[in-house]
Amino acid sequence: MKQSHVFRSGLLGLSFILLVVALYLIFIYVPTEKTMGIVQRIFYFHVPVAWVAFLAFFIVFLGSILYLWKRQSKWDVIASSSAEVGIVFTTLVLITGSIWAKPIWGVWWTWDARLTTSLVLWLIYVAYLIVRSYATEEQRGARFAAIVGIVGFIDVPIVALAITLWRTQHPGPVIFQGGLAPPMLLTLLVCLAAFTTLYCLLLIQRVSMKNDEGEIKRLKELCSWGCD
Amino acid sequence: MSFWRNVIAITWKDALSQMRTKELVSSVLVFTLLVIVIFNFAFGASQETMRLVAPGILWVTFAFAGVLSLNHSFILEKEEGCLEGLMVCPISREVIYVGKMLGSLLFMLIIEAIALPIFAFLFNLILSLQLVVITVLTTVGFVAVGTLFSALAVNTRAREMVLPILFLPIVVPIIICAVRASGLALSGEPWGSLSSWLQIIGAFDVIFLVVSFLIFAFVIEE
Amino acid sequence: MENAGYLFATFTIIWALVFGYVLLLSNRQRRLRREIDSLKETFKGRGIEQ
Amino acid sequence: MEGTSPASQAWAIQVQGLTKSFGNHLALRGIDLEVRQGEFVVIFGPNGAGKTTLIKVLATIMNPSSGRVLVNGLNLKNNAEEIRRRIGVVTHQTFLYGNLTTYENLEFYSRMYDVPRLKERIHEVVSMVGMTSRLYDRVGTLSRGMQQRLSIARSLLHKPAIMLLDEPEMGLDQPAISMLWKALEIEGEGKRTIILTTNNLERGFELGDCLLILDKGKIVYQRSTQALDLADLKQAYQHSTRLEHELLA
Repeated sequence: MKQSHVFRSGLLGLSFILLVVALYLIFIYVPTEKTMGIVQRIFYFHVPVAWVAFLAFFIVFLGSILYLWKRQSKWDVIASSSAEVGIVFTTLVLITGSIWAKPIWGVWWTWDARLTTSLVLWLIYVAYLIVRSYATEEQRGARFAAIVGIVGFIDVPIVALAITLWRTQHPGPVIFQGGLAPPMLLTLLVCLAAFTTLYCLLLIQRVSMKNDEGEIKRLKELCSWGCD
Repeated sequence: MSFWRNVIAITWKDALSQMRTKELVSSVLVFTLLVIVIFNFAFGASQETMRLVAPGILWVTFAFAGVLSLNHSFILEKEEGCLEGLMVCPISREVIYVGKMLGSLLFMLIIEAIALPIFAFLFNLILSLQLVVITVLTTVGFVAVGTLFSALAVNTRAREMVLPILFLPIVVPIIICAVRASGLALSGEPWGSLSSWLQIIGAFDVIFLVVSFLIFAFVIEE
Repeated sequence: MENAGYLFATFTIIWALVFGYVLLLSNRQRRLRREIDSLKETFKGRGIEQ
Repeated sequence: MEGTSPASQAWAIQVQGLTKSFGNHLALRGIDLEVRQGEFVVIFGPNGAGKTTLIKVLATIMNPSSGRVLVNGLNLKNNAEEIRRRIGVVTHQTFLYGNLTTYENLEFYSRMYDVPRLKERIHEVVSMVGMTSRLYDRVGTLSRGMQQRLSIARSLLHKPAIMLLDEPEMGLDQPAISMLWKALEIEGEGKRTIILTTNNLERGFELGDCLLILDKGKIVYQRSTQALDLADLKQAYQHSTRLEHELLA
């Protein structure tokens, strides 16, 4: 108990430091990109957030497989927590993507391949949570959600492929010309690290909450069973 | 080959039972027709716009008709606890999946075989072999995931709602491919230009047949 | 610098959402903890072993 | 018949330390049970005691969370299909398709069980439950009692050695109930193993060789019928249910 608390505080400190450094890098250190101007700095948020969303759904996938295999509720707790965090981050991807699209392409929403894929992902994982809440029993809900977690993740590359192929028929605006300059890469990497730590922190927080919820259920159950 | 004997028995039983549910056959067909007509009003009736939106209308129709019939597939098994009856039979869970999947496939293909000519007639389009191939391939993809999710949705509250919520986002890629490929087919493009779309649909079919086959037991077994 | 507003908006929204989420979580966490404590109190009162 | 030693042949069902949990809820908490071949075991218990869960585990519909289940010496874990071949299940749900006729339903299940000479067998079981005249009627049009009789016919198609009956009398009329027991008798020739769950103490006492009371997922009472009279059983049953009421209060 004590140890996990220390670990969590450490993680909190680390993510705080990384986020402050990231802010510095984004606003002061990194040079402005020529064609898109200052808006391009959204990139340093947009990409790490998207990466975290993807990572979160990968964890859902792993947790789902392990849950179906081992039938230990801890895997389900991890998977469902990760799905929730993943949805929050996918929402951020959609919002930052839209804000980026407005000055660059003049519209809030464009059926750009990556944005559209994110939208479909968002829908899949919202379905994941809906299935769980609509199940008649908790354990059944966990099992069903695990099925969706597996099928949904396997679907992701096919969705991306189909949407990319669909959009390339109407060539969209190019996001980047040429590679990333070293300072840009550095900024991106720091941002990636910052958001990944933030993800870990949120996941741990969410998992411990679910464990508390489970503990409450267990205590209440005990209460109704009496002593035996 | 008792695997296939049992599969065929389930498929046959399903097809028979679904066809005997007159409300289902008629409601799916009327629904299909209604969607086509309503879209016609929505997009105006000019020959040119119709050409443009026809493939989209076709696949929206088939996707929703698919949801209707897939939903029914497991409601049938739920009514008198029949799914448990199947589960105490000396067959593997995979037999149940394949049997139910083929049953739904058969049913949907029959519906599509009726709807496609009506569609072609109303939109002044010519049916080609290409369109038939696209339809069959996409329908296989629909029932591959649809059967899995239907078995799942039937055990939830608000089961009629859960299936579309699950099913539609997952089949987005093949709907995109089917719409594109049908568009190309209707404007008389050769097979070559369809191939990349057909490949994605084919890959989707294979992947989800295998995955669903492997995890189906987890859906029905407590 | 004409588009700085968009950049600013992005930051505000990201931080607002992340902090909102964290706040929501910690609030719920606190409530859960309180509930656990009160349940454990009841058990102690009744002398039931956990 | 691999792995079946002569010693285990005498046991139709052996259950050791069986538990089944649904999340935090323990439906079965350590069941130990041995049923001899040809024995008639009756399981009583208040609602929610875990009777149906136990039957579902034995019927291979549900997987146990822990513990060992042997049917005819075969482990449930790796021989589920072989075990399913040997058991027949009747519950208050009929497992029959309302859209199909009597014959079509039975034909379908015969195919599933690879019943040899299925036409004759279907006629046999249908006449056993007195439904020959309804062979080509849709099952959905038949009365509840008739459907239940058909369900019994369905469960006997493959001549199972073990019958699992989960409250089969629920919602049945008197003729259907007597038909049920007659059909089981004719087919059984006195050596079929039967496990029955019911709430009807008198009926269970009359039928069973061995009586169990299941309460909160545990066997709290186990006697053979010779060793007790009905009053004893009633007292034991009331005791277990009263205990529950006291706890709830």
